[in-house]
Amino acid sequence: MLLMLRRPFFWIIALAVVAFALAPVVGNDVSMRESLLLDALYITLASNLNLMLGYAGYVNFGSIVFFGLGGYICVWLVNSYNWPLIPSLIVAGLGVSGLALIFGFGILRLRGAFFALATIGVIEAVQAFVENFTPWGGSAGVYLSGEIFKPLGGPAHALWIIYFMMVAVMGLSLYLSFAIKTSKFGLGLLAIGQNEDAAAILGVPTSRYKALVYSVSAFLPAIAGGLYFFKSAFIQPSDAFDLSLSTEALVVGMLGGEGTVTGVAIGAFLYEELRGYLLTSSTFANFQLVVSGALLLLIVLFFPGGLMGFIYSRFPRTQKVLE
Amino acid sequence: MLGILASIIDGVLVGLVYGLAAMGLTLIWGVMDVINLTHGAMIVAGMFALFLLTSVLGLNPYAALLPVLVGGFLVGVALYWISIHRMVGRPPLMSLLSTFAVNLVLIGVGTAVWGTALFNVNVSLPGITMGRYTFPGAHILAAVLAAVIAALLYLFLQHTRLGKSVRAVANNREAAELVGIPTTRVLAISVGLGVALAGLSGVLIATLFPFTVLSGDGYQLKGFVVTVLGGFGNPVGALLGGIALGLLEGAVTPFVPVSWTLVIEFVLFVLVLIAFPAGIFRSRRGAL
Amino acid sequence: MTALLVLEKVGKRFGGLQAVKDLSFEVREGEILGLIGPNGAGKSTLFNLINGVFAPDTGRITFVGTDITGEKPYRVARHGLARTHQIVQPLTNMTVLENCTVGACFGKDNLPLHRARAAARDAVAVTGLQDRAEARASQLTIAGKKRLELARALAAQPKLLMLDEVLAGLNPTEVEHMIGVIRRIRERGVTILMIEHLMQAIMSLSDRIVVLNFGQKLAEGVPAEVAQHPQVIEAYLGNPKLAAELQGSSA
Amino acid sequence: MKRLFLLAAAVAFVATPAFAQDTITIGFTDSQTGPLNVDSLGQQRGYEYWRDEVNAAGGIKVGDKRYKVKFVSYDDQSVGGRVQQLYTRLVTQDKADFLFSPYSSGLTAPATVISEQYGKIMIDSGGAEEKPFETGNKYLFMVITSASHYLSGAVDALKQKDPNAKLALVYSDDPFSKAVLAAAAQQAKAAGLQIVMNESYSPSTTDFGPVVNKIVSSNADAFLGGGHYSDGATLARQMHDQRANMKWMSILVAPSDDKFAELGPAALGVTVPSQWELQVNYKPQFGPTTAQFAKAFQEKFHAKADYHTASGYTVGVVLQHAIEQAGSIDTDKVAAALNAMDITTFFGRIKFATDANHHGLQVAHQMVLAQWQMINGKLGRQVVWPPEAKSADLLYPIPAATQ
Repeated sequence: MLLMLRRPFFWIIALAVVAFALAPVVGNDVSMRESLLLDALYITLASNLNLMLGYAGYVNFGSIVFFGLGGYICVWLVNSYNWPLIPSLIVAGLGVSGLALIFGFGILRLRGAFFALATIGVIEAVQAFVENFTPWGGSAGVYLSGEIFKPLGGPAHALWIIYFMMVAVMGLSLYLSFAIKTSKFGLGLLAIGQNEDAAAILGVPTSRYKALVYSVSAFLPAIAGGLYFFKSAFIQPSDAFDLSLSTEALVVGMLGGEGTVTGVAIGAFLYEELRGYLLTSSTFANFQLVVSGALLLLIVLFFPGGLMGFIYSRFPRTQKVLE
Repeated sequence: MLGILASIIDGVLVGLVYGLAAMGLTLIWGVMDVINLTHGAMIVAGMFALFLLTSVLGLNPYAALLPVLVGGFLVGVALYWISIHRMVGRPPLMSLLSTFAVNLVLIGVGTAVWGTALFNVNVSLPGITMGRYTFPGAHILAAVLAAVIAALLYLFLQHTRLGKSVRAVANNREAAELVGIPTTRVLAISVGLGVALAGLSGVLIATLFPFTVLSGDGYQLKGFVVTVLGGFGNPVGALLGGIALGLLEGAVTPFVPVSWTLVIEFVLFVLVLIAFPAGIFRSRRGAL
Repeated sequence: MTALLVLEKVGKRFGGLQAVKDLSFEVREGEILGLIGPNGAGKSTLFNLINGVFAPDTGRITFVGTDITGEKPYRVARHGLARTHQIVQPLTNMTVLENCTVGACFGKDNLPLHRARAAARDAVAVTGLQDRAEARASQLTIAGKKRLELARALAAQPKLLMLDEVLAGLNPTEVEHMIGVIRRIRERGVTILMIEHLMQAIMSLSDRIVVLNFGQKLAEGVPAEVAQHPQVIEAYLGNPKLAAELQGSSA
Repeated sequence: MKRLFLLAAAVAFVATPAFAQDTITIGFTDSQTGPLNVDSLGQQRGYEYWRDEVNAAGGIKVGDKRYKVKFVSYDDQSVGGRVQQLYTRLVTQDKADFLFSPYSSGLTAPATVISEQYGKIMIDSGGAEEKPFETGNKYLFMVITSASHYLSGAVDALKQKDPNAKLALVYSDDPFSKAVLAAAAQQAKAAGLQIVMNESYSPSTTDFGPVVNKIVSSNADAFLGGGHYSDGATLARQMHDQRANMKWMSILVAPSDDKFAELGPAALGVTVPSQWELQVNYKPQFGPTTAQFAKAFQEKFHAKADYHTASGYTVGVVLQHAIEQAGSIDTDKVAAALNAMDITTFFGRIKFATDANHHGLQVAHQMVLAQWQMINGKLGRQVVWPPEAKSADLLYPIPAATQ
């Protein structure tokens, strides 16, 4: 771990996190904060998905299940048992990770497209289940009262605290990606991603590693989900388990360059800013789907390695610095 | 008791149509390992083609099948050259992304033109009544047509030169190339066929239910379920998978609250995947 | 000499095909044991049974006194048993050095990452891949990939190295070089079990030979004995070229 | 470095403040894309029509000043996930003075949170569900009748026609429809009607075949349910195709759209609880009469006004009235004026609950029940309930489908 301190990339992440935390504070700019909060959320989701997709080579359409379940557990604990926010978040993270671990051993027997399909099945099944699950309000969801922000100093203050927590979760996600990538665990995952059979024969405990990374990749998104829906003060199944958000996280990873820490983060940042821009610009409002689709197609056709693939090939020395 | 029987018959009828809706998806998947995420949009294109052909040209709904077949094929070939050709042989995710991108464009254009309003094509055909239960004529005819189209596809794949080339490419692209099959052309034709099938199923579905620009997603999702049940690239398997899904929906509904059907459907889907990763109805190796 | 790997009455059936039947032999510490036999004799299946890709239907496999029958491949690797593949299986997008690091990390000694890198460098050097250490595996020639297979297995610091046709597809110069590498590995005290079709090479490298045919052991002994064994000659008569090689190499 | 640069770029295109004197900025989202786009469009036209009228008349009068109305709106894609981001943007960046609701309960709920967090008034015509109003809000006001009263008229009418009716309640599994039908179930029980089936279906359902069979098997002769446009219309068509032969059909939302006529014979006899119909005739104390509104709307949009446009328009009228009463655009003063409001518009009487646990819920407005009938050989809606507001007699039972 101490070795990481000597890598320049460690400090690049630190710098990015500090920049995120300070940027909206400087001008007390609330709308920038809201926009950056979503950026931080997307970076968190995409980075953790990247552990499965970029490292272990498994396409997980169901990554949003972690986010949604985390949100539900957290909101439920806060609402029904009056738990404070932090313990609720931790329980949400651990609970969802635990579920993912158990579940991972079953579903990770599948490979390639079959795994991808099964994860679509998982997200649909979980959403359909929660819609029928009355303790969580079924399809109507759960509403939090305005009172919940009192312990954090009222809504205005609470939103800042939540923002800083979300940035912290983003920082942890980036460090987690970085730490795993430079570890033995990460090496084993990359080997699985390249050729699972060969990896097994070389001694990589494939089933255990896959289930483990599935579970690890669930932890921070679950906490991010808890934060996000606590902030929203409202959770309903269609928002919590939105398949298109999962797909977006995949797209973001591919755009930035799967398997890289930097690329995925920048990809998430740019994607979310672009979507936000298209959504709110009067010129593109009616065509924002067309524009994002066309852009995506061009990138896929002509920059298949994603952003980092492009940067690495143009500036090979960056490979040494940017993971 | 009669109610359960009616649900089962209904399930088979709708299931055949589901099977047809999945057939294009599974054909492309089987031939070139590409999951075509524009499939849902292509089904919708078929629906709107029906709407335009019947309301503007005043065509009989079933006469729309032929132009949709031809048009769908051409659109499919174009789709191949735009978004799939460069992806063949690249990691499977890439084609997923490129077709996802085309899908965004298609849905975007569709919403800009039609909005997400509901469209309805009224088809009145005499139905068959059994006690208090009625099977609408359109359902019966759609099921029969779905079966006929599947049979034609099967004959095409088994008994024509081109069909055999498609199967050869599906089994082993390199070997097919070595024996002189123009694989690129065959791949383009397969995508054309897959999209044409999607369009045809769209036409048939639109004679049964009202639809919107966004209706495709649901059928695409059902297509995945059917593919898993029926195995890849196999038209007969797709029909059987479709019937299984239709039966499941029909037979489960009388016994459990309607809102639990989806839970059961998808839990079963995941379990079937884990238990039979190559599909239940798939008997032998080698797609098609 | 103690027995490192012991097979007792090992059998495996695939549908109607009895791939391996009642097979027993042992690999002794420090030797090179050659495994030969016509195509389809069950040689590669046997490798897959030993390192856990398939579980045998019958029989027992013991490695350094531990029963490893039916253990998962990664567990077998931990015991100190490494192998190469007949059809190369590189981790394509990783460099040569990273490929070997994976081998070293998850091999017998379960090394931490920084020590694994050192072991990987060593293995790269032994197999003569130093110049290509930073190249991606996908960029190597066939010969290079074959050597990478070997280097990667070696990096795991195995007690027993199983080589599946490492010489196939190489030109004569490359074969010479590879033979040299195998000799060097053996000198480091690694026991080797190798499948090879190149008769001359295997006859000269091996201390002992086991001959398989239709999944059964046909003969076992030092190369000269085996080459004279009437049943072996008969089995190879189906393939006159091989039979000639067999005769030639023992002469 | 690269990140800093990106951040700087982000800052540059996020920060473009808009400030204008003598205008009132009103923010909302609408569903230009996604499944709710039809219903949302009606509401949006109502908003815009009101704005154009007010501005044409010189603006809203505050003291001796006149404020023009400016709208800022974004596409929420019919997804709740974007709503809070967009409403936050409306408040913080576009400096909206007041907020209108998006369409549907599912999208309104997340939007109400922002209005409370930032202390902005939101007037709601798109979400009828009560829950967001029950967590102690200060700035929410609903002009429409809330979900639990949607079907009370239908239950009353049905009880009068056939006290022994057997009811099937089958509805979309979304917050609004569930709230409506939960209340209807209680009202039906209280009225002594028998409920033989009470189930929800997934909003993504496309084939109602098995559901219709189940309804037939339940021996029900009256149907109450539906949800939003697509599922409601599909259900109506399949009930007809499969000859379920209900004597009574009440479907939420879908039949209140004129496009419902496209279903042809399947539409005949279907009733819909409606916030407003062209035939209702209240005497407005403020704003236009129904006839004036309908005529002007028809001229402008070449489409018939329906209840979504009427309620959207009313949102504007209510805000305008409150601002004029308050003589200020200060949030708390306008909120006080809204709390004290009790007026009749062409949409009906408007008065808001003021107790903390239900603040802002509509307590005065009444819904009507409309039915699709043949009018001069064409399908059209008639108001059939309550009796004092009816424009035609209730058609009961619905004539059975013929071969």
